[in-house]
Amino acid sequence: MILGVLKETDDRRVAVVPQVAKKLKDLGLELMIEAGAGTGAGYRDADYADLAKVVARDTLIQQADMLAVINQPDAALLDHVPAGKYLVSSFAPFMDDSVVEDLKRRSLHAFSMDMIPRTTLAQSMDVLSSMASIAGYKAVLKAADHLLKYFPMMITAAGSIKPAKVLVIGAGVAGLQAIATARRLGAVVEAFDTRSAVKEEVQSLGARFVEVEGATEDAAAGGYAVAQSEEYMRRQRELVQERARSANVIITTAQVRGRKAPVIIPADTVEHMQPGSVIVDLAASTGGNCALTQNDQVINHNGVTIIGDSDLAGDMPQDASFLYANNLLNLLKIMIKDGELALDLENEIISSACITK
Amino acid sequence: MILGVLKETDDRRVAVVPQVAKKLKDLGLELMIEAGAGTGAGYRDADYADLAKVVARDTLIQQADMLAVINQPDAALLDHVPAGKYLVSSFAPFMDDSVVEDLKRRSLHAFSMDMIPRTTLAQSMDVLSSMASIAGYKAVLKAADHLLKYFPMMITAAGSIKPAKVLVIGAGVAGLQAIATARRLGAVVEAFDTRSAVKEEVQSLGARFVEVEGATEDAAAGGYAVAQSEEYMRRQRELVQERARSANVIITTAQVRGRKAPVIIPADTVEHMQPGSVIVDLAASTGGNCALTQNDQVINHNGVTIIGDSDLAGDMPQDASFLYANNLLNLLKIMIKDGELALDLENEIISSACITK
Amino acid sequence: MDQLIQFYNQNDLLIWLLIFTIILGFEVISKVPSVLHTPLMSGANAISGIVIIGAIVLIRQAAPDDYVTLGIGTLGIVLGMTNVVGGFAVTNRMLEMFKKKK
Amino acid sequence: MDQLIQFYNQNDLLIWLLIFTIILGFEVISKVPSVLHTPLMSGANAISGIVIIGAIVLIRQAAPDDYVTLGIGTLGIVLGMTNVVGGFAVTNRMLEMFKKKK
Amino acid sequence: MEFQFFIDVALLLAAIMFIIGLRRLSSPDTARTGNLLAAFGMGVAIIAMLIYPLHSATNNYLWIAGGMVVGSVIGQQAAMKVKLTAMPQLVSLFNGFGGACAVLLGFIELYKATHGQSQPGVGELLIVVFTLLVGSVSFTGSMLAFAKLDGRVKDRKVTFRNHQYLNMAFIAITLGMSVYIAVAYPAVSFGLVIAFIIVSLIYGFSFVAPIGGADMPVVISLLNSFTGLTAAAAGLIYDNQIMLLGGVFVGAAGTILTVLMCQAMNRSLLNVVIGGFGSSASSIAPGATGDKVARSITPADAAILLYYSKSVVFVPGYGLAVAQAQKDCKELDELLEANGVSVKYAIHPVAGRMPGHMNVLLAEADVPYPKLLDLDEANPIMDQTDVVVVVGANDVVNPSAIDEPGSPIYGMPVLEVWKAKNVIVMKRSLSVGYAGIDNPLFYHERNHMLFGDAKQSMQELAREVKEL
Amino acid sequence: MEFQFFIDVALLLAAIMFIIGLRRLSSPDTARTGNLLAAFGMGVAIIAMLIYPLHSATNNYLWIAGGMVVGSVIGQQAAMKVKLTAMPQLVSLFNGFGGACAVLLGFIELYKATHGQSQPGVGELLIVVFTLLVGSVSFTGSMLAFAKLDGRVKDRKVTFRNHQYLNMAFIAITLGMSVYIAVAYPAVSFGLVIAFIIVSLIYGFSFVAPIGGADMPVVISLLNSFTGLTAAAAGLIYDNQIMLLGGVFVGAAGTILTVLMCQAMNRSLLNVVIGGFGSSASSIAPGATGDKVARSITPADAAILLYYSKSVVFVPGYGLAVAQAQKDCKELDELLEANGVSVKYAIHPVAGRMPGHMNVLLAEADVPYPKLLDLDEANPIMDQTDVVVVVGANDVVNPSAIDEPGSPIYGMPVLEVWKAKNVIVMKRSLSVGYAGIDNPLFYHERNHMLFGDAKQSMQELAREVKEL
Ligand SMILES: NC(=O)c1ccc[n+]([C@@H]2O[C@H](COP(=O)([O-])OP(=O)(O)OC[C@H]3O[C@@H](n4cnc5c(N)ncnc54)[C@H](OP(=O)(O)O)[C@@H]3O)[C@@H](O)[C@H]2O)c1
Ligand SMILES: NC(=O)c1ccc[n+]([C@@H]2O[C@H](COP(=O)([O-])OP(=O)(O)OC[C@H]3O[C@@H](n4cnc5c(N)ncnc54)[C@H](OP(=O)(O)O)[C@@H]3O)[C@@H](O)[C@H]2O)c1
Ligand SMILES: NC(=O)c1ccc[n+]([C@@H]2O[C@H](COP(=O)([O-])OP(=O)(O)OC[C@H]3O[C@@H](n4cnc5c(N)ncnc54)[C@H](O)[C@@H]3O)[C@@H](O)[C@H]2O)c1
Ligand SMILES: NC(=O)c1ccc[n+]([C@@H]2O[C@H](COP(=O)([O-])OP(=O)(O)OC[C@H]3O[C@@H](n4cnc5c(N)ncnc54)[C@H](O)[C@@H]3O)[C@@H](O)[C@H]2O)c1
Repeated sequence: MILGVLKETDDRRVAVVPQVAKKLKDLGLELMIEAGAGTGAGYRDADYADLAKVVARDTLIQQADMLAVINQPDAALLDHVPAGKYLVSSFAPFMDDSVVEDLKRRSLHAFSMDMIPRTTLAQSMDVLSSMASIAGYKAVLKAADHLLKYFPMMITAAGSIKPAKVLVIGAGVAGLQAIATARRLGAVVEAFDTRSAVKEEVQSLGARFVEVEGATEDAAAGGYAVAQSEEYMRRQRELVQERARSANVIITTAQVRGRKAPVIIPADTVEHMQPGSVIVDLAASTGGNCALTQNDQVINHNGVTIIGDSDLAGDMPQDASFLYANNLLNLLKIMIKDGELALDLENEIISSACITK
Repeated sequence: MILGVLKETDDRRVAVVPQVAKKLKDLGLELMIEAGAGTGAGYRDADYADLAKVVARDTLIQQADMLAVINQPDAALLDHVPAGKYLVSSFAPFMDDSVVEDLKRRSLHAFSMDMIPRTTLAQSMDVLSSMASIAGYKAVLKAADHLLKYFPMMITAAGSIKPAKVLVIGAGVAGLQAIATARRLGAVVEAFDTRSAVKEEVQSLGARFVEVEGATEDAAAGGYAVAQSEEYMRRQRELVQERARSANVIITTAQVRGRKAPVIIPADTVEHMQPGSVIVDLAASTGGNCALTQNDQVINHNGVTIIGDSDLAGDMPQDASFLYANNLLNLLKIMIKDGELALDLENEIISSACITK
Repeated sequence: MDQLIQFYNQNDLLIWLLIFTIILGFEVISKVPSVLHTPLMSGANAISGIVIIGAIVLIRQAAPDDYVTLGIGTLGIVLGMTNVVGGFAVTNRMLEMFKKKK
Repeated sequence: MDQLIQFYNQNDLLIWLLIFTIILGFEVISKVPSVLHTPLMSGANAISGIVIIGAIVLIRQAAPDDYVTLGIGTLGIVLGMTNVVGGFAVTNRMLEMFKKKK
Repeated sequence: MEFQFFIDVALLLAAIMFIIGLRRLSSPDTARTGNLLAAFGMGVAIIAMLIYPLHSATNNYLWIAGGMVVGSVIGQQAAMKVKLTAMPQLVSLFNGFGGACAVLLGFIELYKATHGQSQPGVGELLIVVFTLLVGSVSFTGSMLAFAKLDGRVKDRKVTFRNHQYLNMAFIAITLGMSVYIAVAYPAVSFGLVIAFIIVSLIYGFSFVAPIGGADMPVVISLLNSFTGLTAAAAGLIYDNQIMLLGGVFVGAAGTILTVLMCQAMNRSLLNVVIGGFGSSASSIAPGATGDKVARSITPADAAILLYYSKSVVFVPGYGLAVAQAQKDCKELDELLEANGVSVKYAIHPVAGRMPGHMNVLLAEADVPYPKLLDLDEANPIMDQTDVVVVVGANDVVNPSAIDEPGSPIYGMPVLEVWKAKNVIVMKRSLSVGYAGIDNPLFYHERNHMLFGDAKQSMQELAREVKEL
Repeated sequence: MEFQFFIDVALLLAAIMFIIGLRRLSSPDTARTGNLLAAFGMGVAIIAMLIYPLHSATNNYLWIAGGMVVGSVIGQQAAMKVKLTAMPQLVSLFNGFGGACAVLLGFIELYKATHGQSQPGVGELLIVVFTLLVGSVSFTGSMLAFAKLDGRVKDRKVTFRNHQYLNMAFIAITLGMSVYIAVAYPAVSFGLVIAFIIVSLIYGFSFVAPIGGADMPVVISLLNSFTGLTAAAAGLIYDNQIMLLGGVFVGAAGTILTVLMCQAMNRSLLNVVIGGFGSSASSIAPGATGDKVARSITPADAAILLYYSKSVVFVPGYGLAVAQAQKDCKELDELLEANGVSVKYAIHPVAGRMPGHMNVLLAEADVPYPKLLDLDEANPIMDQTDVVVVVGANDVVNPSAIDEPGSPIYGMPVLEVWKAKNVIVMKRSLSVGYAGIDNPLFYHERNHMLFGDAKQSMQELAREVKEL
């Protein structure tokens, strides 16, 4: 079976890196990679030389049995792919389930990495986690770069500088990593989340948990946050507004799977913030947690910088590709036997990932 | 006496911030500030309202007795300034001493902040230190933002990531701050300097000191590095080359006061570096420590990003302005009595700073 | 009461000695890390095998044809000796893990 | 030699008692934090004032007109009593700083 | 004359050796030499008493020699062959022998007295009877303790309802008989003596019967101090100073030791002796269910285990983060390294609650990167590791992932800590981790649970290690 | 008969109280009650011996009462009035009194013997002579130790070259005279006795003379155990068990204590006794020059100072960074906070070698930001601070910046730590910092130098604080 790795559009990442290519070959797979696919991530075509055939895009699409691409393939690409092929990517069917029908119509077999359950066992294939982790780290670096101030406290001969106050909203994987990174840089960190279970996790990273009482919990949602009541949202907005006034940096990661992201920071909160502050909105692609967020843009509102970017992982393509490739490898390990597909649809991971079954 | 604060050109900093304006008034000074001077640094004109007259540039130049501006005033500005006025800025006479003649010709009295001795006593007025410190911090943030990898070590379900290796060349104020910041972010840090005295300082920050034996020392140079022999430079280049091959990030701060910066990283070293690596050259304005550095530009050479920027302090204008303003305040404290100039030319600090005496 | 006083007067040194011995017994065992509880117990147990001396004295003073005494005494020696030898030996084995490193 | 043996045989219990007392003295002082060295020394010093008992016995057995003995004995009592009372009192003052806080 | 003097001095020296020996036995560094010193003292005492000039000595050295050889061989063999885990029962057995020896001595005295061979006074008789009574309890009690420890007797089999009352009755009967024998003598028949001995022996069983198996070490220590007292009493019978003082000394030391052992278990002695089964549960791991028993370990024991090992691997988990114990862990690491123990950290990829969680913590504590091993580096060295310390980790060290195909985490690579020679798991209870599944590691034979908040446990470990 | 028995028992109890009292004195928690118990025991012993039925007792209670009242008042007053710092000399004085008491007892015995009032045997004479000799040394030795400690005598004034040989001669002479008196008796004149006493008294001075002032505590402890031995000897003279055992007990305990004190100073006893001045220098600050003397402090004393204070401020400097002692500093901080001490950090703007250097370090050690005070916050609270601990800082706490107009740093704001009630400066020597100028703080009257690497000193402080 031939696995083909496509070059991404508008993304420097690549689905397979040389270190992992070796292990894929050990699974019995043959590899093909589009020329220049890894360049943006710091992997030269030469690095793949002994491991994969480096070919042109069209050849690859025609010859490979299975195509690996990180970003959801657009219609233009799908139109090129012959029926019967396998696709591994993230299709986000929970946002728009028409994608499944479309794929079925095209007779393509699709595995969606973002449908892999968030269980302990599936951790090693969980691209949401590995990418969110990078995003959280990067969010803090971006914020620190845009902030007009120091993060750490500094008592110097030219005056004493207070540590930056960082507010993290949503303490999922990205949020926790943001907390850890901000703390590393010396900021005073507070965090919010609707799931009270994460309180302990937030504290385990040395940050303060800001509690809004009365959050709706739903253990059945498998760890994902559930939508909250109006009253709760109001009280939360109030508390956030109060905290935001003193925060120098706000990093928002609050998402509810399959829905628009909740708006937690309305425009007038932003107006109350000190000039020079920074908001990094990782939920930008699903509407943003801040009312003023423009997806994929950096705007300045009354001196407050608002960075709307949900794809920060793409900004650190080398490690991001390495982690993604490992996730892919681990998924393929349970799908492939001796170089051929051997799907066990009883397996919870495979049955979740395979959206066109 | 009226102190006038000009808006900088191409720089978001401002020489006086509201917190310090108050203290300047306590010295008996009257204050004037150019409209919009603080905006870029997060200080609105309104913030100065009770403390200074906010006026237009021309009015200010005419009415103020003493003008404070951070960056060296260009000829265009100097042409406007009436004779007999006092100027406080950084004139870098050690780089080009014609500036002194020029000022004298114009009958301007100039105090150069960068001529203040680097003694313990003068620390509180030492803008070189306060700005270099910011530059060191920012250099690491820039590097981390451009690096395609994580800084810290990460053992995750999607693979283990090694910590980034950071090499700091020149462990002066900026270099030390860079070391501290990189260590905070979890990198493995090594540092070079020709002054062996800083070895202990480097180690006191938890980094490894890479020693090149045989450095020329000159204690008489007042703490500044002296030019090194050719043989020494050759051996150093070799060692740097060897280290650079494994480094993910190089931050260079090596400067020799009054001369072109030594070239420590030649082009072929850069070519040996891993793709995705980053070089931040803080010595860019004096020619750069890396042969390929382009001042004030970010270039990509064979996958290696080279950032040439000697004014990183300007990138964090809020705190930079605050620190600069305090330095200025501390200098004026020894120059002003009851609101009027009272120069004690016996005072080492004043006599060094006053370049037109 | 008189008997008691008489007894004390006859044996005052012995009584002081006994009391000091008890205090010593208490003092000697103080702040023992709990890992040493078992070896210490075992060592103390071996010392309590001192009772064997009674059996020795008994036999040494028995008539050579007093087989009851000799037999029982010898049994006593066997038991006591097992206690003493086994006790110290097993303690020693327990303590092998504390051998100094290096 | 014979004298020694005789002495031992007459005083064996006393000798055991003395030896056990010495061991007790050693045992009792072990692992003392160095801050307690001075108070401990001071307390031990006060106890060594027990020598005053000698002076008491001396006076109690002196003839009422034996002024040499009485005078010297009384001086001894003054000295000894100073040692005892002063010793314990000063130890107590030293130890005041160890009063439990709170 | 001179000869006897030297022997007297030798006996004094033997006594001093006992004292110093036991003293040294109470600290790990000197324990071995202490034991040897005490043993040497015992040798001196025995030899001294073998050659001591006794009046009317017929010596009968052959009998003595025979007995000594047989006893030595038995003791030596038993001590050498016993498994490490069976040592406590062996000590109990030995102690019973000591008690039995005293019983025989007392028996002989009463035999002689009731057969007209001697006419002891009330005082002497009281001493003899005391020897018999306490010796008997020590003997049969130790035997039962041995059987219980060895698993030969199940607790419930030997206990009656309201066993305390039975024991009280025994106390009353034996004491009554003791006094009667002493006072009524010479109007005492040999049969009564036999009856007294039998009742005393039964009381010994009955005394130990209601005490739970887990409390046996305390009981053995108590019985050991009983044996010491009988030796002292026998010393009075034979007017023998070293027996008297040695016995009293061991009696006192044994009593304090018993109290210390109770304290270490957070119990009172009374509670142990009459408490019976109810309380014995407390020494078994909290939450132990069914057949599986998780053994717990005290910080002191864990510290020794760590201190005397060559290589230690810490396995941090989410609990380390919750307890914020990273710096304390580093401190313990440094202490161990300073004592020549090599210390590493094995980081499981999903330990904690976010990718790299453990890295963040350990970087905060300044653990050098080369000490961190990932899964692939750690597993191969597990079997050469002396002690693995699992600090607040659970799912990532769960053997079900490897050998329980039905488990929700079956197939996930985990840190195979159970391959190490010893495992210590630090957590607050036996409760589950994130994945919500039980962890068979806790019940593994080489595992010890160190219960408590990880930060506190770490600090206690450090304190104990410093004391070694 | 009965009466005497009760007194005997009381004496036994007194002896036990001495033992337990001293035992409790060796641990901080129980020390006070231990002292009281020992004092109570002493009271019991004295009262018992006051009423003990003695044969041919004339009692002379008035004399006794008078002496006791006078002695009590003196002792009590002296103990209450003495300054805390002068306590060691007072102990020395008291010890000397005890020795003198023994000398008087011995003198009386020899007075009687040489005036035909008694005919003691050789053994008794040896004991008396021993009492006299050792008591004399203890008496005059303690007096000299007192004078040295009190600063009344300068070391050099009382020492000769090769003083050891002089002392050896003294030993030979006094021993010779002792034996002669015992053996030649009754051919011994009262004059010889007087001469013997005088020589012994001089020997006492000479014994202590070469020992440096800093070693005096050890010497006092040694002399104290001498006094114990004389008490024991006196117990033999008067055939008094409690004196004998009490004296022996204190003698043994004092000896061990002396050894422990030497160990704590890393010296051997021999080294102290014959070492003389050579070694005493080690306890004086290295680098002290001219008139200025920097007082050094031991970690133990520094720990007490910290433990019993209400507020502590750490002043970190470049030395903290060099020693990488930030985490140890945080640990000490936590220990102190746990004991109710409020701890802050005063950060000077130019401390270290780069702006914010101290912030970096303290953030690494996770010191919460609110604990950090900058110059403007710290200086106003200095005078309410009990102890300021300067950790490897120098220039930033240099008072010359304020009161020495010629100084290169004159005019720089510094942390005015000398305003605090106590200052402890931790550094390795008295050498200068970055600015290369001398620091008068080191010689300030309220300052104590704790010499050594900051990391090690911090760890020692933490260890000592834990022991309190
Ligand atoms: N790494 C990731 O990205 C990530 C993200 C989300 C979830 N997860 C999941 O989290 C789990 C991680 O495994 P793990 O072994 O690290 O943790 P775990 O399985 O959740 O176990 C943690 C253990 O720590 C103990 N603990 C908690 N607080 C403690 C304290 N103060 N002192 C001592 N012990 C304490 C708890 O036991 P007691 O209550 O008995 O003390 C608990 O059993 C995996 O199942 C993983 O899939 C990982
Ligand atoms: N903050 C900045 O940006 C900056 C930059 C450059 C220079 N400076 C200058 O550096 C100075 C800073 O003042 P400071 O008080 O922090 O430092 P300092 O005056 O340089 O004194 C540091 C002291 O630490 C002691 N020390 C060194 N290693 C030690 C160790 N391992 N353990 C214990 N003590 C140790 C040294 O004394 P021993 O040798 O006796 O131990 C030394 O006297 C100022 O003069 C300042 O102007 C500051
Ligand atoms: N089993 C494993 O090992 C494993 C690994 C990774 C993640 N997970 C779990 O998966 C789940 C999802 O993680 P994720 O990072 O993808 O989450 P996510 O990106 O879906 O959401 C981010 C966070 O935002 C929070 N949030 C949602 N609405 C909010 C609101 N209105 N206000 C404040 N916060 C709000 C959520 O509670 C969540 O913590 C988590 O429970 C995580 O623990 C498990
Ligand atoms: N007294 C004070 O409190 C105080 C405060 C700040 C700085 N200073 C001193 O001022 C001096 C200058 O500091 P700076 O940061 O402005 O220095 P700088 O910017 O002039 O130089 C930066 C560093 O580069 C090093 N360097 C020069 N040539 C090199 C080469 N070829 N290879 C490697 N390294 C080379 C120098 O040694 C120096 O450490 C330092 O000695 C510093 O300690 C003193």
